[in-house]
Amino acid sequence: MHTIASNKLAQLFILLKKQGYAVIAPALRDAAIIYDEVETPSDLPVGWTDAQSPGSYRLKKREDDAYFGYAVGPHSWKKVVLPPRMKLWAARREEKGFTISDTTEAPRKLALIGVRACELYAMAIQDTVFIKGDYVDPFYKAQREKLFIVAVNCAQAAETCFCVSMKTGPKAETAYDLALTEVIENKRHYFVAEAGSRRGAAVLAALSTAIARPAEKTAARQVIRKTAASIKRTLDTDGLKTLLYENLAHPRWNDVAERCLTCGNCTMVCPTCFCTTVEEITDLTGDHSEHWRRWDSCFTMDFSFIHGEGSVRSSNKSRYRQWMTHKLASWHDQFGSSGCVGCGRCITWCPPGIDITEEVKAIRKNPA
Amino acid sequence: MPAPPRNPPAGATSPYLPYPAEIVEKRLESRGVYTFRLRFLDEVRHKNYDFRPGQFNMLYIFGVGEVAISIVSDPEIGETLDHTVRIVGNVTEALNRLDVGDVIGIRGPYGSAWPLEAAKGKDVIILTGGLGCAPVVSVINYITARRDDYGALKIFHGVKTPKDLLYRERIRAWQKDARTEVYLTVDHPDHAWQYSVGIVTNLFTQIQLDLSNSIVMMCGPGIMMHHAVRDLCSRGMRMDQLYVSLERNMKCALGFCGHCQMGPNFLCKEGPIFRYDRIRHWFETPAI
Amino acid sequence: MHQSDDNRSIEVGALARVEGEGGLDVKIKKGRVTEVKLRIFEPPRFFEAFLLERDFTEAPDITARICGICPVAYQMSASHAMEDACGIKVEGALRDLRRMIYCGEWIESHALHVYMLHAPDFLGYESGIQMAKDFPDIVERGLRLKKIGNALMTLLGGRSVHPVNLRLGGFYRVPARAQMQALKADLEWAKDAALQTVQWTAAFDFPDFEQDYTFVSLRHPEEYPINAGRIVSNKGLDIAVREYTEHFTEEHIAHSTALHSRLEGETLYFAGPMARYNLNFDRLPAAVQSAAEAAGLGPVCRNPFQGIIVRSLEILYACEEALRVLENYVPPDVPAVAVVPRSATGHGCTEAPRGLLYHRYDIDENGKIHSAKIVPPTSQNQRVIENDLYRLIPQYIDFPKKALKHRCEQAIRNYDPCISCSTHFLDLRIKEED
Amino acid sequence: MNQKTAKPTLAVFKFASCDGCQLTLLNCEDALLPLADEIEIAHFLEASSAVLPGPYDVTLVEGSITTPHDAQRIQEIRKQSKKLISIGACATAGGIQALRNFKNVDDFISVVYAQPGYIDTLATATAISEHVRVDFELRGCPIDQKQVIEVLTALLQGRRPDIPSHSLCVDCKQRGLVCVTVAQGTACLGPVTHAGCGVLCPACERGCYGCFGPMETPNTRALRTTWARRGMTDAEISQAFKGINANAPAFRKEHDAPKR
Ligand SMILES: Cc1cc2nc3c(=O)[nH]c(=O)nc-3n(C[C@H](O)[C@H](O)[C@H](O)COP(=O)(O)OP(=O)(O)OC[C@H]3O[C@@H](n4cnc5c(N)ncnc54)[C@H](O)[C@@H]3O)c2cc1C
Ligand code: SF4
Ligand code: SF4
Ligand code: SF4
Repeated sequence: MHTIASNKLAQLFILLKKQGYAVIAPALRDAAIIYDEVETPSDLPVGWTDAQSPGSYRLKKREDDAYFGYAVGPHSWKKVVLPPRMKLWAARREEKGFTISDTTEAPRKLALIGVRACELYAMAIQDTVFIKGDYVDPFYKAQREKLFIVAVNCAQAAETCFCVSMKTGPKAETAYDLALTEVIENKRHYFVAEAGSRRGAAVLAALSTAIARPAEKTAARQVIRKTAASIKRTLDTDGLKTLLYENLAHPRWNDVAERCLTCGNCTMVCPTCFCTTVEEITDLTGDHSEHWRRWDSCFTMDFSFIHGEGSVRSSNKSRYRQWMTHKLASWHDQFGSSGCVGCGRCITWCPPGIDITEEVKAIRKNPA
Repeated sequence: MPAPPRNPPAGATSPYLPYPAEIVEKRLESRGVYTFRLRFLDEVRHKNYDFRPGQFNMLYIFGVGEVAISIVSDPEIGETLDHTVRIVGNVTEALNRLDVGDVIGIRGPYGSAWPLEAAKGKDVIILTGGLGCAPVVSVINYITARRDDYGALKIFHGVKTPKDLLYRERIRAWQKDARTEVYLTVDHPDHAWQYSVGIVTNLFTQIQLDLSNSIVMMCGPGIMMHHAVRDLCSRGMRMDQLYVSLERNMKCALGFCGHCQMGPNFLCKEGPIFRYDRIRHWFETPAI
Repeated sequence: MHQSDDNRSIEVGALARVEGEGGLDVKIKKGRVTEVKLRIFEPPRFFEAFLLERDFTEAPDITARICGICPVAYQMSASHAMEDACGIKVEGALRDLRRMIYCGEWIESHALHVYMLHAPDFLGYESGIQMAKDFPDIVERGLRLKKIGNALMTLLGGRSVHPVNLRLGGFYRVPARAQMQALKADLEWAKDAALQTVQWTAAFDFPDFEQDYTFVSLRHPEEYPINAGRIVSNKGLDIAVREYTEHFTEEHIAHSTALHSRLEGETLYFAGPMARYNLNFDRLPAAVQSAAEAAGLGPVCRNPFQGIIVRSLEILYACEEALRVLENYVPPDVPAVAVVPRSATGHGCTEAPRGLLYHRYDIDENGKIHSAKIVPPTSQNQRVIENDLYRLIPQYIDFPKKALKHRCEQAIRNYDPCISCSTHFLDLRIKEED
Repeated sequence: MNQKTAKPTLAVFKFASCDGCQLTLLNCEDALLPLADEIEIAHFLEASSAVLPGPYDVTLVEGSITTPHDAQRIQEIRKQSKKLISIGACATAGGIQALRNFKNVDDFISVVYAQPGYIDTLATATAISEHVRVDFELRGCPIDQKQVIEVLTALLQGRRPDIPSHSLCVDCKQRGLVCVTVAQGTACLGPVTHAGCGVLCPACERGCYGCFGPMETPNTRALRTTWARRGMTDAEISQAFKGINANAPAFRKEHDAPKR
C-alpha cells in the first residue's frame, strides 16, 4: 500500500491520459454528480457532497475539499459498457437480397475514476450476463477489456445506501486496477492506494507515492469502518428468494402499484438492469437499414407484448413485481447472485420515492 | 441436456448477425399461415446447419426486424429448413410480402428441444391448439420418420374453425399410419366437418390413453394448456411426463434482452420447451 | 368553373403556400372590381379567453401556440408585456440572446417564405420542391439557410417550433460559449448565402405596383428593431408601446374571424419587413445597406412585390446580428432575472417576421391574469392586402383567368400572411358579374 | 407502394391549429427533397399549390375539429385516405383550444369578439379520432421531426413506425440527464408523459409540461401524490394537467379529480 498526497492526484490523470485513456470521472452537472469525461482532478466535484433520501437528491457544500466526498449519483458505469443506444449491425440492399455488416467500432480506452465497491459488484454481475453465459456480447466484452478501473472506497454513504447488508461495500473488493481511500485528517489530505492488478501496480509505481505507514493504513481502514457504521438502511436477504417466490400474490404488490408511476426510472438508473430492445432504422430510399439496440425497461407495455394476448404484464402490479422479484430472487437462479448491489439509486431516483427495502420488509412482516 | 448447438460458435463473430437465406418454397397452409422453405446462400453453412426438433430461429426481414419462429423440418433431412409462420403483425406481414427467390436473414438455432430421447419406446401424445401446431410438427415428422423407436402416436389438434386447420395434406398422411391416431376438433364446425366439436380436452374422455407410459407434448394457447394439464393430471399423469412449449416476447434470443423471462427462466435458453414440473410455479401465476 | 364573354367567375379551391388557410372573395362587375374580401374564418381558438385565470408565467408557452410559424415572437411579446407589468428590464447578455433567437426565427421564416413559398411565383413553379428539380442548388441553399435559422432557435430554445427554453426574465438555461461558437461557421456561410439571396431575388421580374402606404413598425434609437422601440409610421405616428391601444383599434368584420386592426386617422396601414425596412433603413449595418443599393433598392421601397428582396435583406441583417451577439457573448451569471408579480398592466410589442405583434395583460399581485389582448400581424395587414387587390386586379383584368388568379395569389403572398394565427382555410373565389 | 414508377401519394390537411406541425415537416430540411423523391406530394397547401385529387395513400391531419363544417370535412378526407395519421396535440387530443371544453364556449366568444353573431363554432375542440378512424396518432406540440420522418419512412417501407409510448423518463435517463424532480424539486410531468420530444424540457432544467400527452399507462394519481408531498396544492396540480393536452382523457380526469 502506498500513499498519494492529494495534490499529486493530477499525476494519475496525466499518466492515464499519456497511456491513451480517456478519463471518465465524477463531475458536477445539472445539480448532481454524474460521470463524464474530465481533464484534471479539479474537474471533480471538489468540496461537494449529496444528501439523498427516497425521491430526493440535493447537492451540498462540504466543510472540506474532499475529491470523493459523496455517494453514487444518477449515472452508473453501465452507460460505458452497455450504452443507452448502440448500433449492432447494418444491412444494405443488394441486387439479390442484402449484405449485413458488423458495425462494431473499436472501443476506446477508458479510465474510470471513482468506481465504488457496489459498482464493481454491478459490473461483475453484468459480466456474468454478457460474457459468462452461453453467448458473448462482443461489444460489451471488447469495451470491458479496455477499462482501467480506479476504485474509491466510500468515505461517505448516502441515506439510501444499503451495501452493507448486500455485502457489496463500502470497501472495494472485486476486480479493480487501483483502489483509493481518501483520508482527510487534521491538516493532511492524502489517498491510501492499493493496486489490484499488474497494470495498476505499474501505474502506482510511476506516481510519486510513499509507502503507507501503519498509522495511515489504520486511518484508511477507519474511514471505511466509519462509513460502514453510518449505513442504517438494511435489506434482510435471508431466505429472500423463497420469500418472494412464495408471495407472488401478496397484497403489498397492489399497494406499491398505486404508488408506482411505471415511469421506468428505477430500471434506467440501476447499474445491473440490462434489458434492451431493438429498433430497425431505415432510410427513405429503403436501401439501407440499421439494427440498433437501446435500453428497455420491464415497466413498459411493449416489453412483454405478445401477439394475441397483448402485454403479459399489463398491470402496474405485475410490472413492479417482475422488477423486484427479478432483482432480488430470480437473479439468483439465473446468474448465481443477487441482482441488487444496494447502491440505493432506485430509491433516490424514483420520483415517488418507492423504497425496495421497505417493500421487502412489508412482505416479510406479513408473508403468505 | 446437451448444450444446444451454437450458430455461430461462441466468440467467433457477433452472435447478433443474421445470415442470408433464400426462400425456395412458400406454401399456404391455411388462412394466413405459410410454410417457408429456406436455404442459406452460403452452401457450407447450409450443410453444417444443425438443430433439434423444437428449436427455433430468429428470422430477419430486411428493413423490418426479427422474429422467433420454430423450425418444423427434420434435422436429418439436411436439404430442408422449414418454418411455418402465422401472419400476425409487423415482421410476419413483411415476410408475407416476400416470395420464392427473396432473401431473408436467419440466426439460430436457439432454445430447448422436445424430449425425443426420453420419449423413445413410449407412447407420444401431442396436444396442440391453433398455431401451436407449428412447433410440434417437427416432432410428428421426426417420429413418423422413425416409427419403430416409439409407441403409439396420438395427435390431438383443436382449432377455432375448419378453415384454421393446418397441414391438411400432412394430416391425411399421418392418418394413414396404423399406429398414429389423429383427433381433430373445432369450436365452430361447418356442415362439412366430420370430426369432433368442442375443446381438445373433451376428446380425452373418448379415448383410451396409457398415461403411465406416455410423454405428452403440448403447444397452444395458454388457456388450452391450463385445461389440458389439469385434466391430464387429474387422470393420473405425472407432471414430469408433460412438456409444454411457451411463448414470450423475444428480441435477441441470446439471453441478453431480458424480454422472454418467465420467473427465473429465459424462454430463449431454458425454453421454449419445458418439462411441466419445472415451469409449473410460474405457469400458474397470472401475469408473471 | 366556367367562362363566358361578359360573365366570368374564377374559383380556386384553396390558396396555397401561405401559412394557414383562408378565403378570398373577389367580385368584378363590368370590368370593375366591386368587392374584395379576405375571408379569414378562423375556427376561433379563444386564446385571450384561455389566458384568464392562468398564471402569468404561462403566457409565453400558451401564446406560442397561436402560431407555429413565429412562436418566438409570441413568447417574446408576452414576456415583454409581463416584464413591463412587473417593472423588470432584461438587459445585457440575456437581451442579446433574445435578439439572437429572434434572428433565428427571422432567418427560418424568411428563408421559408422566400425560397419555398414566394419565389416559385416569380419563376413559375407550383412549389419550392418542384423548383428544386430545375434549380437544385438554389433550393438547397434556401433549405440550408432555413436550417441554420432553426439551428439557432434549437440551441437557444430547445426546438424551433414552440421553443421550451424561453421564460419571463430570460431563459431556463443559457448556452456555453463553445456552443455558441459552434454556430459561427454556419452563420458565416449563411451571411454569404443571404447576400446571394438578395442578388437572386433582385433579378426577378416585378410588376409596376408602387403604392403610397402608411408603414408602421418599431423604431429603436440604436438598433434595427426586433424586440424594442417606439411605434412609428411614415405619416408622423410616434408613440410608446404602452400607448398602442389609444391609437389602434380592432374591429370584427362579418367575413372574417380575424379581427381587423385600424390605426386612427388612417384607412389602412402596412406592417412587416417592408415597413421595418422603410422606417429603419438608417439603422441597418453598412453591409446590408450596400447590398440593398446593389440590388437596386433605395432606402424606401413601395412595391410590395419587392418584399421578397426586403426579406432577403433582413435575412442578411439577422445573420450579421446573430454573429455580433455570438462574438460578444459571455454567459450571464443567471439564466433569467427574477420576475415578481404585482398588480399592474403590461404592454409588449416586438417585430414578428411578419410585423408588429402587440400583447397587453392585466395581472394581479399573485400573478393571475385578469385580461389579455393580442394583436397579431396578419390582422393589421388584412386590409392592405384587400386594398392591393382592388388596385391590382384592374391592371390584369384582361388576363386569362389562370394568370389573373395567379397574380392575386402572388399579391397575397407578398405579405407572407401567416393566416394560421387567425385563420384556417383560404379558397379564392373571383367572381365576375354582369 | 414500393414501385418506383407509381409513387405513393401524400396529403396534408389542416384543421384548427397553429401550423407548427406542418412547419415541423417543412423543417426537416435534409429529408424534404429525398422525401419528395419517394412520395408524391399530392396535397400540402402550406408547401405547394399543386393539388391532386384523392384518394391518397397517406394523409397527415393537423388540427382539431372545432366547427360543424370541419366535422364534415374530416369525413370526406377519411374517405379519400388509405392511411390517415393525425399529427400533433390538436389532432390527437384537441390541443390547447380544447380548453374551451372546460367552460361554456359562449363565454369565450364574448371575451374575444365584439360581434359574437359572426362566429360559427362547435362547443368543443376534439381529436380527429373522435370523428373518424385513425390509423396512427403522432403526438407532440409540435410533433418531433425525427418521429414524423420515421412514420413516413416506416409507411414507405411497409413496417410499423418505431414510436415508443413509454414515459418521458425512460428517454430522459437514456440521454443521461439529471432528473429535475429528484435533484431540484421541480414539478415535471415526465413520468406520465409520452416520450418522443427528445426530452427537451429537463434538458433545459425545466419540468416537462406534457406536450406529448399521456404515456401508455399514466398513473396520474401517483404523480399528484408525489407533487403534493413536495408542497404543491391541489389547484396547482390540476392546473398542470390543464395544459396543451388538457383534453386527453387521462389528464382531464386528473384535472377534475379534486372536484369529484
Ligand atoms: C420460441 C418461439 C417460437 C415461435 N414459433 C413460431 C412459429 O413457428 N410460427 C409462428 O407463426 N410464430 C411463432 N412464434 C411467434 C412469433 O414470434 C410471433 O408471432 C411474432 O414475433 C410476431 O411478430 P410480428 O412482428 O409479425 O407481430 P407484431 O404483433 O407486430 O409484434 C411485434 C413484436 O412483438 C414481439 N412478439 C409479438 N408476438 C410475439 C410472440 N408470440 N412471441 C414472441 N414475440 C412476440 C416480437 O418481438 C415482434 O416483433 C414463436 C415465438 C417464440 C417465442
Ligand atoms: S418504482 Fe419508482 S422509479 Fe420505478 S417505475 Fe415505479 S415509480 Fe418509477
Ligand atoms: S426530469 Fe422529468 S422526465 Fe426526467 S426523469 Fe425526472 S421526472 Fe422523469
Ligand atoms: S419535456 Fe414535456 S413539455 Fe417539454 S417538450 Fe418534451 S413533452 Fe413537451
